[in-house]
Amino acid sequence: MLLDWIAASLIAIGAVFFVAGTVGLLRFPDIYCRLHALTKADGLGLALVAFGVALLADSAGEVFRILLIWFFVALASATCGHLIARYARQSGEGDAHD
Amino acid sequence: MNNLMSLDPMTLALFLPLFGAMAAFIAPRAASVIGLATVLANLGAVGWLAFEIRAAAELITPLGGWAPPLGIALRADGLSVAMLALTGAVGLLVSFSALDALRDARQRQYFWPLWLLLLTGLNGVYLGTDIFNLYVMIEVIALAAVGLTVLSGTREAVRAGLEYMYASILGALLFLMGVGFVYLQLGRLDFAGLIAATPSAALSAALALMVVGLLLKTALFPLHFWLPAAHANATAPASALLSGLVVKAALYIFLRLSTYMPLPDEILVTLLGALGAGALLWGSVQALRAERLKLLVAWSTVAQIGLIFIAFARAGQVGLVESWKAAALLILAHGIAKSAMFLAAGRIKDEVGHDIIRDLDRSAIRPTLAQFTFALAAISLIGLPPSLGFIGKWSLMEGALQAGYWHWVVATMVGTLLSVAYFSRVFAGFLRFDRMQGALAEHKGWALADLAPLTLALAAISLGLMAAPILSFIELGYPFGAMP
Amino acid sequence: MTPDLIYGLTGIAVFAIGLVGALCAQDRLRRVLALKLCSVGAGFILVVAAWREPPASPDPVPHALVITGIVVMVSATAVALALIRRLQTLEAEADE
Amino acid sequence: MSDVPLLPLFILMTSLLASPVLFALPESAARLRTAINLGMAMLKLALVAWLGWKVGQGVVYDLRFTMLPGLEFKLQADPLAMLFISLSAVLWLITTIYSIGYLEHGPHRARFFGFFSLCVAATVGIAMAGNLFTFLIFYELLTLATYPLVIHRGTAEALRAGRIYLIYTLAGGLVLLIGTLGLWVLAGTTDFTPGGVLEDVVTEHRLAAQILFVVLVGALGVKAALFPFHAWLPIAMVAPAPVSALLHAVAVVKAGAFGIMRVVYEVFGIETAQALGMTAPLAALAGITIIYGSLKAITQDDIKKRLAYSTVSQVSYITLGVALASPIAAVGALAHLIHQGLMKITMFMAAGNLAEGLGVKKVSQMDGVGREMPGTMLAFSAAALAMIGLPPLAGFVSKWYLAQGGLDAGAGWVIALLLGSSLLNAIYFLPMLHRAWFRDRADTASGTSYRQIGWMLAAPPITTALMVLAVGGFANAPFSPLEWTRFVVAIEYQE
Amino acid sequence: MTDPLILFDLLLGVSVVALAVAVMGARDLFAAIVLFVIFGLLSALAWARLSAPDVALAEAAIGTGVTGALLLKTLHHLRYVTGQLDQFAAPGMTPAEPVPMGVIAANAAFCGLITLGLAVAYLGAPQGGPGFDALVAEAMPQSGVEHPVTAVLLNFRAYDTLMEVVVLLAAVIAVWQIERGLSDAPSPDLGQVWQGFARLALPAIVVVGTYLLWKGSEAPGGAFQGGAVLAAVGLLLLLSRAYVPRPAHRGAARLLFVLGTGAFAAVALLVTGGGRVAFQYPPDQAKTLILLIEGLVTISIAVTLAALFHGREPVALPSRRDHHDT
Amino acid sequence: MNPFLSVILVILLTSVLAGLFRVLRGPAPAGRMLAAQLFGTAAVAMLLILSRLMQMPALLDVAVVFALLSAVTLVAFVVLSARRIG
Amino acid sequence: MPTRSRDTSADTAPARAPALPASLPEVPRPQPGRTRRFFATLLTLAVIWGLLTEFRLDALVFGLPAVLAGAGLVFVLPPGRGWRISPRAALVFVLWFGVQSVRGAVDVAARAFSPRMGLRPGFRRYPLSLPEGAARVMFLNTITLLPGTLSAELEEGAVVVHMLDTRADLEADLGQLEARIAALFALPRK
Repeated sequence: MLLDWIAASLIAIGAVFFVAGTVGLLRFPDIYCRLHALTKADGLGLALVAFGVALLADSAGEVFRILLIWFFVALASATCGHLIARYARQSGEGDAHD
Repeated sequence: MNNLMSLDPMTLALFLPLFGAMAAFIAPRAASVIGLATVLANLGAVGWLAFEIRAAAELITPLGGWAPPLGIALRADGLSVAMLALTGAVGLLVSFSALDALRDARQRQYFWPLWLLLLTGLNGVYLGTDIFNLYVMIEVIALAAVGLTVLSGTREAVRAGLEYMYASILGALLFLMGVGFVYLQLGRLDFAGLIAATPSAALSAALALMVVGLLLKTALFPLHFWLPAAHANATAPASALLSGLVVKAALYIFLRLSTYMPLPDEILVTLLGALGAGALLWGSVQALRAERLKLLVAWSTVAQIGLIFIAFARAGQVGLVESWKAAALLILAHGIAKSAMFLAAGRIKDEVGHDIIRDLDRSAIRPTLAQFTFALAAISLIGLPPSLGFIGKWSLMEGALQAGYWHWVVATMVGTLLSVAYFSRVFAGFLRFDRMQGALAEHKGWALADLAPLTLALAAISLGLMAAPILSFIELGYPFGAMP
Repeated sequence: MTPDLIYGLTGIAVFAIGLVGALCAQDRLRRVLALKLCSVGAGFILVVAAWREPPASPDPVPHALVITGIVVMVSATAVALALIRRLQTLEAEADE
Repeated sequence: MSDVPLLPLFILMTSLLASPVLFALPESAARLRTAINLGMAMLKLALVAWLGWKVGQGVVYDLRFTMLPGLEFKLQADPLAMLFISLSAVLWLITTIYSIGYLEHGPHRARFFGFFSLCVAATVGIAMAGNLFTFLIFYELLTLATYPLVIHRGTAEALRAGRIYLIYTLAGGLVLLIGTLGLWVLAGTTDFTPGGVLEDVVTEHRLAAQILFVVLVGALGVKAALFPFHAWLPIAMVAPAPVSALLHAVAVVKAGAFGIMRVVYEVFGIETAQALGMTAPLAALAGITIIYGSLKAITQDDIKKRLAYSTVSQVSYITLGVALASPIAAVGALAHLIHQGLMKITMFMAAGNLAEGLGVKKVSQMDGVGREMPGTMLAFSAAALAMIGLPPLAGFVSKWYLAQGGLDAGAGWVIALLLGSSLLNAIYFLPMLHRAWFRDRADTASGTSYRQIGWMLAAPPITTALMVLAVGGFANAPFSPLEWTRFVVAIEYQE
Repeated sequence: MTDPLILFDLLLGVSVVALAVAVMGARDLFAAIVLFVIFGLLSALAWARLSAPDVALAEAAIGTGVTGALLLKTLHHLRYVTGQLDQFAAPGMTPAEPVPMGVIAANAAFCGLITLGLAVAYLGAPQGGPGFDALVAEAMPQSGVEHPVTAVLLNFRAYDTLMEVVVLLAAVIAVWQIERGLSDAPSPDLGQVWQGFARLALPAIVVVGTYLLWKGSEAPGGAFQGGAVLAAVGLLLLLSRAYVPRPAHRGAARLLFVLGTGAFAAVALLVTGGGRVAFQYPPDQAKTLILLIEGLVTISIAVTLAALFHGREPVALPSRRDHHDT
Repeated sequence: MNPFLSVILVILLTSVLAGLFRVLRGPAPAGRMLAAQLFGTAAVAMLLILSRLMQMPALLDVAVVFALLSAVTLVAFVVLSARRIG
Repeated sequence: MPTRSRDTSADTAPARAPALPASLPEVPRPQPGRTRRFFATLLTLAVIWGLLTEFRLDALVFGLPAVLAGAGLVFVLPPGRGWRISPRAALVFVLWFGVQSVRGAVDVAARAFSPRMGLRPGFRRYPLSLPEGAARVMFLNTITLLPGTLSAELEEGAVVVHMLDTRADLEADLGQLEARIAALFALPRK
């Protein structure tokens, strides 16, 4: 029961971070700042959701898969953030404010 | 351990071309040999099947041992064997002519695997009993056919191939959506389930979707937009396969479907006929205006498909029990004659160096036999006696008269006259020599490459004499052994 | 109101949008997208046909069919896109 | 049954099989081609003679092949067929000889003789067709085989003529197809049966039967050049002379007339046709065509065109004789089928010789040609006089019977018509004879002096002219066309 | 109170439709492609919601992997050929003139009409209606596998599946045939960060793809899902030019394309005999045979999908590249 | 628990849909790819929750695939677009 | 697969424009550690496989080839350097990293929600001191997860960092990170 509560809170906080990421995506002025929002806020949001769900998991296998998911999402998000930023700098797209 | 004799010819007709295609793809240098051997073997399998069908009227193989509706069965009856035989025989002759027509090594290398895959798909359609399976099959056909369309690699061919691709995929997807609705309503996909079904809104929607999809694939006016360019710009053997065989697959499915799921309303049947009449007129008019020989031939396909749909429509909804025979005869006749015609047109283009109708004349005497072949094929397509086309047209008009549908008779007549008009443009070109420059060379017009199209054209004419046995053959086991 | 109803209607709408797009779109690439929408729409209908109220497990056959449909569609897309690329190249060469 | 039941098929095959062989021969193999042509023509003549003998003995030949359930391909050799076959067999031989002479140095001989053979095969098929369906098959084949002959010269004019010809005749063929279908639907058979097959039907479906009559006769009327479907015939004159000869005397026009005969006698039956009230309008139409053709002929300067309009006029005698519904008129009609063929072929071959030998193509150029080419012109004159109806020549015999038939049928106007027609014939033929024999050859600047023509050109018209004299003079001899005609009429009128 | 999950369904349904509209309506082609990829993600979610994890897996693997990359590649090619690369926007090959409202309205009306018609038909159909549930359940014990979808794919309707692989084969042959003569534009180095990611992720993807394949016999997963995931490895290798196809690889590639189809067809044919028909695996060997087929088919699918992305058959590269490679 | 998770799902989906705005706005392609990335991450989160909610561990595998393959489209984008820079 | 060691930046240099400044010029050199890394990867993958399949033996039919193939990618991908991790440092690092990434997320979330956002974005260069290879990649990736920083590009011996607020003390933050990563990889600190 306690576990459920902890999981629920983790998931809820995770959702808040997702919302924050979206808000950042919409509000921040340029692509680099938005990248900050995405990589950090969404990354943490997913991590919280993942841990929350992992707490509720039925088997160790599931937990392992959830961890795997988290690990790769985090890795991919950092890598992709870097790639996009690099691309934006090289293409000059990052200079375009909108 | 494996007793090969327990193989049945239907399975063989499916797997032979498939293995052939794979072998031809892996070994491009030997592709021609593999291809020819496969096509011959396929014809053998079809012959065997025909032999069995004559005795048994229908054969069913539940693949995997799972009976429908869970599994998929292969089923052959007279009609499907006739279509298989058409495919096999026309395919063999086109294959022969491909040996000569495809001079580019690259074209040869890709022609064979694509054509054999196409053959697999066609055989699969004719043996299929499951509508989802038919969907997959028409996709196999579509991809292989598009590959063949763009074999020449010219800009026009690729552009036409792309249009063809769009139409093919869209047609297939409409069909798939229809399959979805059938499943929603019936929870099964085999033909037997369709026959047993009681009409409902979902089934009507399914039928509408599938029919529109098939009409698109078979290029019935006004959904024909993709056909002329695709068929006119492909290399000759590919054109022959596309016009002679590929279009027939969708027609065949339509024929099967419309007997298993009768169109719910007479008006719809009439509408189909009206579209057919429109195709007949529009295709003919375009053929009259076409500047290039192959384009003319392609437009004539549009017109002829219209005729086949008039045949579908001519006896009305109930009368389909009878009128499918006229349609089937016309399908067979068109398949043979049109492939002969495309091959001949290809030969003429090869020898003369162009296929502008206005500039055709006797100055190029070499493709005499090809021109003769073209004329013979045209006779069958116009529907002059005793060709198979004539027999088909005869049974169409006979049925229409009996049902009192004068309008279909008139439409057919107008179409026939127009076909005379547009084909005579070509004949006149073949025979004129007033603008000839230089002396006529002694003709060497008997190239081996003309043999295949000539055989086809002669078959198109002379099979008319065999119409009675053909008719009694295609009635074998139709459908599921009893008339609905 | 059940999921199958919602997604069934969704599928139909997607299919219709794709259909209209395939018929009306001018751009070659977009027509491919439209066709893909159609295929997804048809997939929805099949998956919905398989759906059963939760304790019951869904009908596996339509799932298999949709998977087949997806693979078929990706093949068709690849060919269509290859054609588009080739055609554009040929047209560009002709323009030069 | 006879000892050789397939005899009709053999006759058909002589020319049908000759055709592909002729196509396949190289252009240069002139001798071999000539040998095949003549050999086959003679073989056929012999077979026809044999067949005629057998048929005269009352042997019935009946070959059937089922094409569709209930629908048969049927060949039969009845006396009516024999009449037409004999004509075509005899004239094929003669025309072949003439063609060889005419064309042996021109281009595309293989093609020409191939289609020529095919054309004759079609004619034989038309003659022996045992039902309307089979008739239709050969009728269409005839169209296709003659088309390349018409446009043989390959000029723009020839192509135009060919197109008009093709459209007329194929449209006619199509209407015939409809008619055949209609008959099939109405009567359940398309067999040619003396007395007709529609007797039981007409009471119930009178209107349908009337429409059917119009459709069938109209369709056949295209080839028979019945007014107003005659326009193609004068245009088709661009064809080489032997082709014109064949078209007018044996094949196309005759096929139409023969078809009308079959339809009136053996599909409807003369009594049924009469009962339907269709014969009188047909007779009237024939009468109009006779006068119209003659009037048009007068105004033509081109020899072949004048002859063509003359054909339009003369062929309708046959239709007239059929439509009068009198056995005596029928004898005239059938006899005219033969007689007109002989007369017209003579004239066309003669005209061809004039063009070949002297370059004369117009009536106005004919001054004094009789002295340059006496043989040819004698033949021409004999045929022309026969055509006018000078007794006892061939034309007179048929006109005589037609007039008698007219009286017999109570149609007195026929006498006037025939007299008027003969007068018109005289008006357009006699000036030609006058110019040829009684005027001096003009010294034309064009300098068309006489060029020697070979015997292959010279002999055929003379031969046929002799036949014209013979069939008139010995009209009552056994096995003369007239006698045979009486035999046929007895069958058709079921006497 | 309604289940909030229905709210989620509704929202998802609406957004799927909205995305479809956006894909068609987006002025910019690049946007349309991105939207389409997102559309794919959302449909996968919807399928997950409809208890169709197999389908969701397939859509996820193929939709997010191959399709997006393929579309982007084509768009890039078009822009490259038409010299539009220096613009950010990708208005498409036809100039993007503003579409008249009338046309939009007509399209929308047409679209609405079709939807309405089909919806009426759909609502008339039995909901959660008849199906194969019972038949499948009955036949499962003889199928050789525990997961029904896999049983359907590889046993009950194996014929369809074989033909589906044939479609793939046809596609790759057609694509090799269609594309020719073009050499790839040079591609950039993705940098160390990417390399680090690739070293970790690519082997993991291989393992996960195979895991999906293995799992297919008893749970959602299978050859197609596995193959599509493995194909992503190929795609990434090709994109980062860690693997560059050479003419010498053609033969091997052909063999790999054919491998799955060939093995599948051969097994289907070889099991006949003794009264058995094609595809009728002997029950005691069914599992082995299915696993064999699945394994080989997976390899073929992976290689074929990667080849479909790559496009033309391997050709000799311009000498400049060879120089760099040495 | 379940209604709670459903609400979370709705929130996540709504948030993701709001991100769509970015894609539509453009005009630069990188911004659009960004939104696609957001979608990928959020979809993984939603799948995790759904797998819990529907008691369907198989959905975790779907999430694994999403997580692993989310980079593919982006890499394709970066590689292909970068060609123009070079 | 030929063990061909390539200079990746030179390899893909386009003709039309200067090469992308991607990494420090790297001299191709033989990689004696490859076989070792192959086995290391093999082992890791085997563990992953085992965990995924719950160590079922029958899964090895597919597992063995999969793990071998996955590990085989070592020979296909551009070679990296060998590295090792100090286990004790790793634990510390994970904890630290967790806290930092939460901080980073909270920071960015707060900015997103705050009406004024308080952004002053800009780029800063930070000279790299970590050697090439895993450590440097780790460093670059981790930068992105730290509060307010994002690794944007590598330039000659330096990383270009994007900052939400250029007023922050970049050197201090990254210096600390560098130190921790050096410890993690058991590198001698310069």
